[in-house]
Amino acid sequence: MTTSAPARRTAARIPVRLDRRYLPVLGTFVVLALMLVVGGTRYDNFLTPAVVSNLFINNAHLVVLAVGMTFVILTGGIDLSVGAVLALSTVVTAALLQAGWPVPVVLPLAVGVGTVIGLAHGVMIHLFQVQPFVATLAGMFFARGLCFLIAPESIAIGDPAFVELASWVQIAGQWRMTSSVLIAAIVLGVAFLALHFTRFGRTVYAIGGGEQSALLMGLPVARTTVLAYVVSGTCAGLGGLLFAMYSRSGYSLTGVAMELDAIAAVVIGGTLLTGGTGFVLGSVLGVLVLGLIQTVITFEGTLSSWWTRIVIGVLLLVFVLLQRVLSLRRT
Amino acid sequence: GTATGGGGQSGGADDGVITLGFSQVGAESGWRAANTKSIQDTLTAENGFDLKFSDAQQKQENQIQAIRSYITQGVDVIAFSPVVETGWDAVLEEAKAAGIPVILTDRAVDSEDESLYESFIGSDFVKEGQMAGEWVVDQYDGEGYKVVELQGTTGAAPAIDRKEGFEAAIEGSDLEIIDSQTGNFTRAEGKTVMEGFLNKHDDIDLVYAHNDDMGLGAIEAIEAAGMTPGEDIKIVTVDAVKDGMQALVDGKINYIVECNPLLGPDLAEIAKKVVAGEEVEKRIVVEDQAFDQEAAKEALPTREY
Amino acid sequence: MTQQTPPPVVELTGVTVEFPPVKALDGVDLHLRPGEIHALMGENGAGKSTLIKALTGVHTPTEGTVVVDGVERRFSGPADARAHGVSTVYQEVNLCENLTVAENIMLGAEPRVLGGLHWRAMRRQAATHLRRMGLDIDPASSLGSHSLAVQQLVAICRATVGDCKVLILDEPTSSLDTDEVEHLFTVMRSLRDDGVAILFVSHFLDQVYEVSDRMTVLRNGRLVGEYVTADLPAAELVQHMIGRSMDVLEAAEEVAERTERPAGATPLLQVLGLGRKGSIQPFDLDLYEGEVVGLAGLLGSGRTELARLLTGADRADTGQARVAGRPTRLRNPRTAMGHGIAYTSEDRKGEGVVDGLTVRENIVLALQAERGWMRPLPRRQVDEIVARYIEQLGIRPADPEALLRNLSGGNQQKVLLARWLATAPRLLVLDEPTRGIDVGAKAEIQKLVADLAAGGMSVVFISAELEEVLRLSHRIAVLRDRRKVAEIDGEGASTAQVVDLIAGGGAA
Amino acid sequence: MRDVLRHHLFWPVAALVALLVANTVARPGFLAITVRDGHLFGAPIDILRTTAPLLLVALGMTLVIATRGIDLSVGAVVAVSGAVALSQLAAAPDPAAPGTVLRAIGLALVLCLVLGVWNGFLVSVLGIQPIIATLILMTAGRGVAMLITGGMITTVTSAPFKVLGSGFWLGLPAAAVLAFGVFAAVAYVVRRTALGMLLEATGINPAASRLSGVRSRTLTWTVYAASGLFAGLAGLLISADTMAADANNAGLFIELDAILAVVIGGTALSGGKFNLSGTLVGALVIATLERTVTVLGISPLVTPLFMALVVIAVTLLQSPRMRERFTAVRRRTGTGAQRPAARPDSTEVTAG
Ligand SMILES: Nc1ncnc2c1ncn2[C@@H]1O[C@H](COP(=O)(O)OP(=O)(O)OP(=O)(O)O)[C@@H](O)[C@H]1O
Ligand SMILES: Nc1ncnc2c1ncn2[C@@H]1O[C@H](COP(=O)(O)OP(=O)(O)OP(=O)(O)O)[C@@H](O)[C@H]1O
Ligand SMILES: [Mg+2]
Ligand SMILES: [Mg+2]
Repeated sequence: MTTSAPARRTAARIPVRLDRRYLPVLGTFVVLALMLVVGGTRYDNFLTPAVVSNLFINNAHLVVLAVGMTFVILTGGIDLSVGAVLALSTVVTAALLQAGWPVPVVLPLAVGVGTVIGLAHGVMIHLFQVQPFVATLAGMFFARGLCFLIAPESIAIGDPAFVELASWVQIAGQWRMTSSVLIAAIVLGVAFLALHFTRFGRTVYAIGGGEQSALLMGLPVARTTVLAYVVSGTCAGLGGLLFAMYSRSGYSLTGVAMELDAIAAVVIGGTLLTGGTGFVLGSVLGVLVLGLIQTVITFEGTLSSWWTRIVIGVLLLVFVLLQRVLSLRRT
Repeated sequence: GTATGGGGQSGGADDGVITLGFSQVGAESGWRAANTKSIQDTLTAENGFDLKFSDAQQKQENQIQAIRSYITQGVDVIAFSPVVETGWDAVLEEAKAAGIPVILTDRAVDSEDESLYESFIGSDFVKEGQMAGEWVVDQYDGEGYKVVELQGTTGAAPAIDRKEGFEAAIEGSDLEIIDSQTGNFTRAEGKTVMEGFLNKHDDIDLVYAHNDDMGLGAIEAIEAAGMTPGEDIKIVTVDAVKDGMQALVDGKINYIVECNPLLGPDLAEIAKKVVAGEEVEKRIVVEDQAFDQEAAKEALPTREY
Repeated sequence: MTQQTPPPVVELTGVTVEFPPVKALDGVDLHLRPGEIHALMGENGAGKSTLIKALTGVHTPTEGTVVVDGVERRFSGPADARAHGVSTVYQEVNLCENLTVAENIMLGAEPRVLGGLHWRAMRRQAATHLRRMGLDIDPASSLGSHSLAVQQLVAICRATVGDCKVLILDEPTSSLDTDEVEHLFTVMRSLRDDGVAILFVSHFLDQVYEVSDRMTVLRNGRLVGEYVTADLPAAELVQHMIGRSMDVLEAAEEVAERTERPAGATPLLQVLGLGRKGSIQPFDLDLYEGEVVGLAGLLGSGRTELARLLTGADRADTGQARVAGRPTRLRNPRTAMGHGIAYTSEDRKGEGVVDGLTVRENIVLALQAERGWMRPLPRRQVDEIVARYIEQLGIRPADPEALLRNLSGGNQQKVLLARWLATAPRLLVLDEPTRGIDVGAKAEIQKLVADLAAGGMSVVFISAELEEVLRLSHRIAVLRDRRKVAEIDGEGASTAQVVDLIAGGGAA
Repeated sequence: MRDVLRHHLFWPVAALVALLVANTVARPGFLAITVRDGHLFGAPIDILRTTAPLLLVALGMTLVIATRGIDLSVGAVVAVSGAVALSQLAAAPDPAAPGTVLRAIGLALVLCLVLGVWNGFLVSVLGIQPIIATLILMTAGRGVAMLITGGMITTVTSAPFKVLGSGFWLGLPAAAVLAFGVFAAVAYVVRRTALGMLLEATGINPAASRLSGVRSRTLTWTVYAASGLFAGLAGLLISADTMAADANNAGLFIELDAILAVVIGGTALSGGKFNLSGTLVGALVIATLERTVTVLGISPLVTPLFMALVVIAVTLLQSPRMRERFTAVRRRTGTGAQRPAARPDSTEVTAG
C-alpha cells in the first residue's frame, strides 16, 4: 500500500551523492593536500620526490601500527601496548641476529612475539572482561620489562642478509623506497580487504556498533574480538621488524609513547574511538599528517625545543578543527 | 625565514656561511637545555653559521628523519647528539654518499665504520664515574661505607658508563654498594627512590647519583627524613649544573664531577675545519673538572648554567 | 491442524532462570510444534523475553532442559542456536546501526566470491528479503538512518534468512503500523505453511487472536498453561495473564473514555509555521489545557519530528512558538521543560532509559535536572515520589535500587513515563507511550492520560494504534508525508474517516 | 562473607594490603610511625605524601571518565602549573613573602583552570573526541611550560611554598592533608548533591540525558575544567616537593597512573557509574607499588614486569568473570544457612 511511498521519497531526497561516512576521511585528505601546498610554497625543496618518499619511509612502521590499531579501535577497544611491543620486537630481532640466528628464523619469531602478546590481550579482554585499556597497559609494562630483561642496552644489527633486506630500492630518479614501505603497503592492502571483504572485517565493525547487538545477531563476537587484538599485536610485531630495518638496531626504549601516535593517527583519520565507524585508509592519512607535521618542523629549522612542541600541538589543533568543519558542513 | 641551502648543491660555504643542521636529542634535562643554548648561542649568523635546529623529543625516528631532511635540504654539515648509540649506519651512509660531513656531540654512535663521521665531541662518561669513585675511595676508604646508587635511565649510555666507572674505581676498597635503583635522571624520582632507600636501610652512608638532579631529589628526601645531607649521609653526583653547585657550596653535596654541556664553541671550531677540508681529530674529549666544596665556592659565581 | 500433532521441534521442560535474588523463570514448560504460530503471553516482566533468551543460550537456565529436534541442547549463544535452525528477533532491536541494511540482513549468511564478501550479490539478496517484508529501502543505506519500525522489519528479515526451523519474534509488532503488521502476518503465515515453528510475543490481543494457533501463558515467571487459541476467550486469557478478573480492566477502560473537552481561552502552547528543513514542513498547532491532541499518520509521516519540534528536542528553523501567549524560542529540551513541556521519546533504548542507573535515579532524573545539581531532592521526597510511581504504574520489580537494564522492556517504559510525570508538566508529549506495555498496564496508562487531561494538563498523544488515539483524543492532527494535512475533532471522528485522511484520500 | 568478597573494593584493598604485607616482611619496621617535633614520620606517611598529587589528578580523571571522556593533558598541566608558580616566585624580589607565594599559587591555578576550560571547550562545544582534544594540550602544554622556564629547571627557595611539598599540618604532611581534604570535599559535594547522578547519566546515555533536561554540555565542560584545576594543584605539590619546576619531567606519565588508579578502583572507562572511594584506593595502591619496588629491591630491569604482573593480577581478580566464578563457588559450597536467607527476598520481589 502507501506505506513505503514516503520512504521511497526520503530515500531519493537523501541522495547517494556522497556517503557521510567518508566525510572525515575526505576532510583529512583535503587538509593533508593543503598542508603539502602550503609547505611547498613556504619552503624550497619541500615538494621534492625525495621528501615525499622520505615521508613514507620514515613512517612505514607507524603505518603498520596504525593499521593494526584501526582494527582494535573499530571494535571499540584500544591497544596501548603497541609501542612497547614494537620495541620488544626490535630487541628480539637484534638479540637473535646477534646470537647468530638466521634471518628466515628471526623474522617470523619477531612478528610472532607480537602475535602472542596480542593473543594474551584478546584472552584477557574477552574471557575475563578486563577493560582493554588496562589489559593492554599491563601488556605495555610486560613488553617493556621483557625488553630490559633481554637487553637493556641497544644492540646494533650487522647481519648482512638483514641489512640487504633493509636497503633501498631505487624506483626512478629520486624516487626510492625501502622494502618497509612495500611491506607497509601490503599490510594496508590486506587490512583493507579484510575489513571490507570478509565476515571477520564486518564483524569487527558490528562489534564496534554494539557488542551486545552483534552477539544477539549471532556473529562470532568472541573470536573476532580476540582476533582484532591478535591483528594489532601482530602488526606491532611487524612494525618492530620494520623499525629494526629502519634503524638497523634493537633498543628497549624505542617507541615510548608511540601508541599515542598510532591512536592519534587513527583518530585523525576519522575513526571514532567509540568504535564502529572509520576506515583503515583514513588511518594511513593520519600517519601522513603526523609525519608531515614533523617534516614541517625540520624544514622550519629555527624552532627551539619548546616551540617544536607548541607548534605540533597547534598544527594538530588546526588539523582537527579543519577536519571538523569540513565534515560538519555537510550534515 | 624560509629555508636556504640552494637546491642540493652542498657548496653553501661559498658564500662564507656554513649551513649546519643540528638534531638535538630533546629537552629532557637542564643539562640538555644548557647544551642546546650553548649551541644556539655559538652557531649564530655573526659567527658565520646558518643553524638549522631540530628537537627529536627523545625519539630516534625523529632524529633519523631530521638527518634525512638535512640531507635533502643540502646542508653543509650535519651534527647531532644521538638518542641511542646504535642504528645510525644507514642514514650516515646516506650523508656520506651525499658528501655531507657529520659531527657527533655528547654521545657516541656504535658503528664499525668510523669513516661515517668526522669527529665526536663529548665527555667520557666512564671517566666521570671513575673520578667520582676515586674521590670517594680517597676520602672514605676504610670506614666501611654503605653506598646507595641512584642510576640514570635504564639502558642509557651515561647511566651504564657512570655505573661502570664508579664500580671499577671502588673495587678493592671496603665501600659497598648496597642498593641501586633508577631515578630516571629526574629530581622527583630521585626523591621517591631515595625515600624508599631510607625506608629500607638504616645504615646508608653515601649516595652516588648519576646526575645532580637526582642528587638534589635525594637531598630533599634525606631532609624530609630528618637527617642532614652532606653530613649524616654524604652525596656525590655528576653534572655540576648551577643548582648542584649551589648545594655543594651549601654543604649538602660533597663532591661533583662535571659533565660539561658547553659544546657549542668546540662544535663551531670543528665544523669550520671540516668544511674547510682540514683534518680533525676523531675523538675530542671535553675536559671535565671535578669540584669539592672549596672549588665550588670559587667556580659558582661564574657558572653559566 | 489440531488433528495430527507432529512432535514438537522445541521442547522446554522445567526451565528455571535466576538473577539472584529474583527468580525470573520458575519451572516453565514450552512445546513448539512445526507449522504453528505459538503466542507467548504474559504481563510485563512475566518472563517472556527471559524464556526466549534461555532457549537461545543468552541466559543459562539453572534448572530444566531444552530439547531441539529431539536432542537436548544448551546453546552457547544466538550464533549456536541459529546454526541449529533457531532464529530469533529479540525484544529491543538488536542490530548494528553503523552497518548497512544489507549487512545487517546478510551477515552470517553472506554470499562470497573468491573467499571475500560479494557485495553486489549481498545487496541483491537483501533487497529480495526486504521486498518480501514489504520494505522498499536502499540496502546500501546505513541502518541508523532508518526509523525504529524499519529497523524492526530489517531485524525480522535477518531472522528469516537462511534455513530456519524455528523463528522467534519477541514483540515484533510493537513499533509497527497496521499495514506493516498485516504484511508481517502474511509472511509469518507463509513461513508457517512451509513448516516453520514460530514463537510470537505481543501485547496486542487482537493480533494474537488473528495470527496464532496456540498459546502459552506465563505469570510471574511461572507457567499458567498452554491453550489452543480458538478455544480460549479473550477475557479468560487476560484473567490468566494478570491473575485478576476482567472487571478491573473494564473498569479502567471505562474511565479511560474521553473526558469533556474544556473550553480554553489562550492556548497553552501555540505554534505558527514551525518547521525544519528535511524533517517536517511548517505547521500550525494550538494546544489547550485539559485537552488531549492525538497525532495520526503512517510510519514516517512525521509525527515524531513534529513532537520533537514542539519540545525543543530538535530546533525549528522556521516559525515561532508562544507559551501562554508569550513568544518563546524552544531552543532545547531544557528551555521547553522550563515552560512545563515534557517529551517521552519513542526510542526507549537510545533516548530514553539511562540503563546503568537505578530505577530510582531514572525516575527522578528529569526532576532533578530541572532543579539543577546544587539543589538535590531530599532523600525522603525522592523515596516518596519513587514509591508513588512504582505503585501507580505497577513497575516491577518494585525495587527502586534495581538497575534499569535488568528490567523488562515494558517496565522500562513505565519508568520513563514516571520520569516525566514526576516533573508535573503542563504539556506532556507522549511518543508511543504504550509501546510494549501489557494490556493491563496499557489500560492504566490510558486512564492516566485521561485523568491528567481532566486535571488540566495538555497532552499530545502519539501511537501506532489508531483506536487508542481515537479513543483518547479531543482533537486529532493528521500527518502525511511530513506535512500536517488535517485537524479534526476527536469526538465525531470515525476510524474510517481518519484512515482515509492518513492515506491521502481526504482533502488536505 | 560473600558480600565482602563481592564488594567492589575487595580486590583493590586486598592488593593494597598484600603490598603492605610484602613490604613489612622485607622490612619489619616498615609500618612503624614515629613522632618527631610533633610530626609523624615513617614509610606509611611517606606513602600518603607521594599519593597526594596522584590522588588529585585521579580525582579529576574520575569525573572526566564518568562523562565518557578522558584527559591526557593532566601531565602537561602539572608541568605548566609548577613552571608558572616557580618562575613567579623566582622573579619576585622576596620569594618567601606570603603575598608573593599566594599570588604565584593563584596565578598557576587560574592558568590551569583556563587550560581545563580549553579542553572542555574542545570536547563539549566543538565535539572533538576527548582523547584527541586533550592530546593537543598534552603535546603543546609541556612546550608552554618549557617556554615559561626557558627550558631550564627553575629552582627557588621559599619556605612558605615549600610547606606544600614537605611541610606539616596537624602533624601530617601538608600535601596529604591538602589532597585528601580536597578529595573528601569533592566527594562530598558530588555525592551529596545531584552532581554525581547527573554526571553518570551524561556518561551513560548523553542523548537521553539531554532530553531529560540535564545540562550535559555544561557538566562536561565543568569536569574538564575541574580536572585542569586539580592537575594544577597537583603540579604545585609536585614542584614544591623538590622546589624545582622541571617542565620536562614533572608529571610525566601521571595521566597513565591516574587512569590506572581510576580503573583499579573499579570505574569503567566506558563512562557512567563512578566510584571515588575506589579511586582513592587505586591511587594508594599505585603509590605503594612504587615504594614496594624500592623496598623489595627489585632490579630496575624487571620493575616493569613486576608492575605488569601486579596490574594483571588485580584486574583479573576483580574482572566480572572472576567475580562470577567466585560467587558460583560460594554458592556451590555455600552452607544451607545462606540459601534460605536468599529466598525470602526473591519471592518478595516477584510478588511485589
Ligand atoms: N539481566 C537481568 N538481571 C536481573 N533481572 C532480570 C534480568 N533480566 C530480566 N530480569 C527480570 O526478570 C523478569 C522477567 O523479565 P522479562 O524481560 O523476561 O519480561 P517480559 O515478560 O519479557 O516483559 P515485557 O513484556 O515487559 O517485555 C523481570 O522481573 C526482570 O526484571
Ligand atoms: N516504511 C518506511 N520505509 C522507509 N523509511 C521509513 C519508513 N517509515 C519511516 N521511515 C523513515 O523513518 C524516519 C522517521 O520518521 P518519523 O519517525 O517521523 O515517523 P513517525 O510518523 O513518527 O512514525 P513512527 O513514529 O511510527 O515511526 C523517516 O526519516 C523515514 O525515512
Ligand atoms: Mg520482554
Ligand atoms: Mg515516531
